[in-house]
Amino acid sequence: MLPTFEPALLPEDVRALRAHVRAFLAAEIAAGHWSPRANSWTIFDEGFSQRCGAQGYIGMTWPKAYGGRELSSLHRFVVVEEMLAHGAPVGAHWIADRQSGGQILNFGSEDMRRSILPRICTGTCYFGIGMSEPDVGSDLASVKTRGERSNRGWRINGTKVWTSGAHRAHYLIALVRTEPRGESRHAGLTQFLIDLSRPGLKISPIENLAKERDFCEVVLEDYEALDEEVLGGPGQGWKLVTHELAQERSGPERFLSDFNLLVELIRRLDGAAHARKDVGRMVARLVALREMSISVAGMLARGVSPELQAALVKDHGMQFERDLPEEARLLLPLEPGAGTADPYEQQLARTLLFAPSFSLRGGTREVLRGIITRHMGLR
Amino acid sequence: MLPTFEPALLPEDVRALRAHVRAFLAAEIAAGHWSPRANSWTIFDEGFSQRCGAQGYIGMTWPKAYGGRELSSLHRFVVVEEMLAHGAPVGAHWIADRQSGGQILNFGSEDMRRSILPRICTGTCYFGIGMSEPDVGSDLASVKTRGERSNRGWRINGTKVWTSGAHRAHYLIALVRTEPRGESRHAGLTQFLIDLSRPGLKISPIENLAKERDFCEVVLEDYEALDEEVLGGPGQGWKLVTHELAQERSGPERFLSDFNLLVELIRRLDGAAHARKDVGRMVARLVALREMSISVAGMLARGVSPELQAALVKDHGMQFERDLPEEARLLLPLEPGAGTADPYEQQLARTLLFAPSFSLRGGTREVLRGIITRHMGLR
Amino acid sequence: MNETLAAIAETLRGILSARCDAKALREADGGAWSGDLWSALEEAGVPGSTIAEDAGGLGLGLEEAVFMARVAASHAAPVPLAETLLAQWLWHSAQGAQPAPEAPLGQRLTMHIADGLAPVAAGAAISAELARVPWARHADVLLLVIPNGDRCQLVRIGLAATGVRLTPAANLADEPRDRVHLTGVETGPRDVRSLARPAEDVLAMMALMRAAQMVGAMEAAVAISVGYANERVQFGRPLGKFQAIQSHLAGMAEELAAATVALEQAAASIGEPARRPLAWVAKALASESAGHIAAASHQVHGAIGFTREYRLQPLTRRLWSWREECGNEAFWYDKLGGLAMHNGADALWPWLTDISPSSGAISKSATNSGAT
Amino acid sequence: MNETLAAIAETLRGILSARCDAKALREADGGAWSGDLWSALEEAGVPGSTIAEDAGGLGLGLEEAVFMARVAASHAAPVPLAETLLAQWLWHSAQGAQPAPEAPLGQRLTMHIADGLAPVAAGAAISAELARVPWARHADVLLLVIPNGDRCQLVRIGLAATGVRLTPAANLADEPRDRVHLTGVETGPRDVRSLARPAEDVLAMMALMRAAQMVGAMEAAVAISVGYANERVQFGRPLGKFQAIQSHLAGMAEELAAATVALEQAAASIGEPARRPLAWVAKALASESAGHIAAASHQVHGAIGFTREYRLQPLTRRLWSWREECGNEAFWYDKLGGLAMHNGADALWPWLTDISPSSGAISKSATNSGAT
Repeated sequence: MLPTFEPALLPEDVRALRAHVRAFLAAEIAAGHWSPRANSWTIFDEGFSQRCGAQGYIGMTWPKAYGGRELSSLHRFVVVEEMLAHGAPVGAHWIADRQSGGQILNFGSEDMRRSILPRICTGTCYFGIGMSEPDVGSDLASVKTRGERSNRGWRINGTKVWTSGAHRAHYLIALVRTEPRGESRHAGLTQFLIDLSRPGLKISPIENLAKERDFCEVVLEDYEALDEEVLGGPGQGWKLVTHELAQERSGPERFLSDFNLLVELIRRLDGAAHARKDVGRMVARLVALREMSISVAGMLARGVSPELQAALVKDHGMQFERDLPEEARLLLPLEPGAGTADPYEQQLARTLLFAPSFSLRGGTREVLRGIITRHMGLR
Repeated sequence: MLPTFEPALLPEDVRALRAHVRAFLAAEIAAGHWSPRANSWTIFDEGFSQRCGAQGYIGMTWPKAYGGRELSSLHRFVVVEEMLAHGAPVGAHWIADRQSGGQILNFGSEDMRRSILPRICTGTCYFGIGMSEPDVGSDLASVKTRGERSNRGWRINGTKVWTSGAHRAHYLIALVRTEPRGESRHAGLTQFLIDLSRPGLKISPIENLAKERDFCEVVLEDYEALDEEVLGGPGQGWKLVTHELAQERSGPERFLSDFNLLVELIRRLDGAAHARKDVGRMVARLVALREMSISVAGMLARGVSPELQAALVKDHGMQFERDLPEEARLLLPLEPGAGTADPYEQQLARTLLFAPSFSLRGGTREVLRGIITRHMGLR
Repeated sequence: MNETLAAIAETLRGILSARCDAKALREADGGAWSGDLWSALEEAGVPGSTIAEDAGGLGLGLEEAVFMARVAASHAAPVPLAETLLAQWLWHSAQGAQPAPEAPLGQRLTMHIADGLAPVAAGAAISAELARVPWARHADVLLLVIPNGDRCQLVRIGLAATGVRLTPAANLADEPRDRVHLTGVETGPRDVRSLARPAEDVLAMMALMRAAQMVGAMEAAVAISVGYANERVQFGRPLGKFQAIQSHLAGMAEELAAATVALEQAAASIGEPARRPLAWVAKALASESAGHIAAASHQVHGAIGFTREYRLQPLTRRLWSWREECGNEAFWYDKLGGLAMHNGADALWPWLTDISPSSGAISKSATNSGAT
Repeated sequence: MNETLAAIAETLRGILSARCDAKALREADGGAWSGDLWSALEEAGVPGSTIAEDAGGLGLGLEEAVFMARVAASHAAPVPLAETLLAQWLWHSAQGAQPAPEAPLGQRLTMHIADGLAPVAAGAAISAELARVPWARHADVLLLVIPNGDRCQLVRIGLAATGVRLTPAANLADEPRDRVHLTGVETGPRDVRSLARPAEDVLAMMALMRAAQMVGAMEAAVAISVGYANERVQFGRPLGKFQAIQSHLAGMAEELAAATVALEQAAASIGEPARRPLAWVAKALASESAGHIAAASHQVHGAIGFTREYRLQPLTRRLWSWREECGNEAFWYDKLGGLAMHNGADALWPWLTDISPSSGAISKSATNSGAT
């Protein structure tokens, strides 16, 4: 009834893999390719993604036939956590590696797998998420984008929104209503692979309050999808999107987004005694969150569905991420703003502006808490 | 739309009144009658109540004809806040003074007023609250205690619970269903004056987790009430109980219950620099809460209904009361327990055990928050 | 609200609602000066309203200034109104070396407490580097506040003068917070006045003005959130029907109410030195609530609130900035806690009752309240 | 959960569920010794299970001890099981002056770290006053831990010996926390052993046992709350249908999960000195969560939870007590923060990856983790 988090032991060869990633990242930073930043999984850097691809850091768990390395979820976990902890700009390949590639592997056609997965693995093919719509947030079953049968396959009309990086991505996987809403809200939904290079699409970046253009609005106007671009089969959309969301919720980005702020805070504090207790609290919470997250990765590696545990880590991790800048600003007060060269000030300003988005991705708190209590046996 | 708290100016003669109360309380403490304690409004002390009555501190706002002094709500506010801030054992006369007397004054018969109010004012007549029932908490409209017409008036059967001090009180005012529940949940309810010295009652104290016997269960078995013991008229119960709850929610006990703990904490801290910030935060919150509470008293004095403002002060004040012991224990750690002579340790232990009850009285947080958002224009 | 304040509010709202739309705010974010808005405010006599009547102003006090700053901030007005109102009032409260004829201090004012400077002789040249001076690039005059024991010196610095150089910087809301370099800037005898208040009082007043702005911005954020919760439908019901959303909104209302009451009682007693800690309380509570209310507003809104085009972010970015300026909650709580512990356990209750403006004229026992 | 633990859990639950009912707990609150319960535990070999096998025990380790303490606490078992299990284990891990024949330490044990005492010579008489010694009045032996540089001395004190006097005291849960007065209590050569661990390690182990008890009590409190939310109807619907209640319960589950994971990883690596900070994390998180979970459980329950007859209070009163014992969260967070800052910013991430038992055998870079 109460959630259990079985401990996972990282495979022995993870030690070498971790050392490899650390050396790679250190060389990247030393070469001045980028500097560590909080919330780095929203930063789009094609060059970095290609270099990650060359190292074999993308699509690691997929079959070798598709460019993968057939490693475990625990191996992928270690690469991802090292990237995030070092504030590396993983944004370009992020969605493809975390969720879209898996959808294609599990539910796409063989052609789709052969044509797309290897390009994801080389860090040259990027994805956006096509779930949300202007009036559809957490309540995904109410999507209004419609797909109708056409001569060539399907004609899709509607508007997707909050699709990260769609203006720079190659594809998105869209959740579309292909049958009128009936008794079951979850029936009649279908996932499509949308090729962003085709006609019938209008993509407009949406500026966020941090003045970055990460999210997009994607308007589909008579977009033509082929039958073989349906994932998993018509009407399977709800099952597929649930699978996709579990992937989206399970990663260490749910508590490592602003890890870099904690690092720079500790650097600037320089041992200040007044901060010990609060720093220790943040570190303690991280120790537990990371262990919970490893346990989730272990469940994935064993083929167990971590729906409850993933929701729990995400909600708890999100709280940690939101608390961190608020703790920092009280321990080391300053007036945050643009144009400072100090890493702590930079990370604090960036994190304060991004904090409202921490709870947006992968479902709101209420959705997550509903999942948690349902599993706890609340009727 | 947003709540406003008009500032109130205490009448000029309040200054003398306050000095009078302070001198009285200082003399009480010096005489060793009692020592200041947190949550003192649950402490039953008949002698103290009688001495308060002799000073004219009870029923102050009521007509002189009934033993009152015809002073304003602001005068009463000052007396009450001084009592609470000094941790005086006001429990015996508390309910009668705060709410039951007012119900009788406003909705009782002239006979009832003449026979009961003067005794309340002398501190010799005490009341319990007869709202809750074993399966009825916040949802008062679902009370199951029933009143049926009888030869002499009404025959009442049912069980009331959480009635503070019923085993030591003379009366309670009970909310009773006198007509079957129909379309409107709020119709068919009636308030009765219940004389606890009559037959047809079984009163059992309920021990609380602090091992005090403050709450009681009162079983009414064919209790006979007279027609003239109906308050306001049959079917008026919902209106009356709403009025009573507004009185219950509006007082300074909603943030002063554990004031004494803050005083003893400051004494024991002895200027410790590490505690400055947190002590300052508690003081700042108190400054604002007290001003809000005075504003509510001012509204009562002007005859304006403070439903929104009272709910807001109660919910916010309750949060303050619950935070205070938690802050204290981190600033001045100790292992709380029984049998210590140190005032700080005593107050901390007592407050920790009583804290769960802070949110019980006068409606749960959800009920209060519903009132607040309704007034804010949430549809 | 009294009649003067009601009239001011009506005038201000008329000016602001027309001139603080999304386009105007976006231009200001980009560094443009909101000249139209400022001219309209000047035509209505707002920025000069705290100038003494005999110097051509309306002679309004700080209580009214607090109110105007609050209303302006509820529209995220990108102009130095709070700074101008306070600087004008301070200048006209101070004694000049040569009292008459009264010369205007300036039009668009900013101010800064220069803790590092020693009092200057009239006519002396000033060199200093001042960090994060609000609106400096758009202001014509900087009022420099130099601590001088239990008084302070007010020095008028024309920002177009020789020896003044700016390095632009901004807060999270893109409000200018420039670095001002003063190199041998000359001051005339009319440029220096002496204020019979310690610098920490001036800091408390600056903090009070920021608290006023925060309350204004929080009021707007709460109102927008309630509106959104009523409009937006999710799972077939308006958001506002969900208990979790109700809980967010009620919590916001509670914190806002406490911050507002704290602001109003501090503003009402700003003339009483013994009640100065009320300004500390006001800034501290507003600063702490600002974070909670900004976070809860965004929580209620979801993704739309995170976009630049939506009207929530001009308010929340200001809240995240203002809570740090002129002392954040940790700074003022610390000061207040120090005072409470200095006064001692048994003085806490008498202090609480005396400090409230509801008690009327303050009694002797509260006169220790300024010490820390 | 491995098989040993599963078997232990079954045995324990069988004993506890029959003997920790409301009546038994009320009698223990009143000061009575729960002799039946203890005898049943002894018959099952539980209290002696951490005695070395060659000394007649089961030779279980601290990981199992942690688990047993957790299960016992989920029934609010009013006996010194956690203390006995740890004291036995420490005694049998230490080197005696005369290793054989192995003498039993005692039956019902308590322990205390005497920071103020200097190491004693074998056979010396001890005088000291020890505050808040758990269960002293019901124990037969007190294991005194005397710091001695990077080791410590373990001294066996028979509580029936001449020169021992008790003043009863208790925690908020009415568990004995007595004051023990030692006046020239004599110790024999077999009563003193030397443990190759610093006293701060022993404190961390005591803290870990309390963390285990807290996790057990929190598990029970959460389970009771879920059950109540399913049963109790309000406004025509079960409590659990209300979003506010769901939010309470989900928040409880999250904190409990974090505290449990922290406990389990600390218990799994209790033998590795470099991972000792995991015990600090476990006690700190459990202590902080204890307050939140106790408050939320009461919030879900309303008035019924505030009564003594309801089964929530034996758990929550223990949580309020245990969180302060063996260092509260402020104490351990402070220590951990000191370590993190001592290690430095760039060491934080490697430290985090190394400290986790998931990394397997610990690498060199984490060996500084014991320093503060």
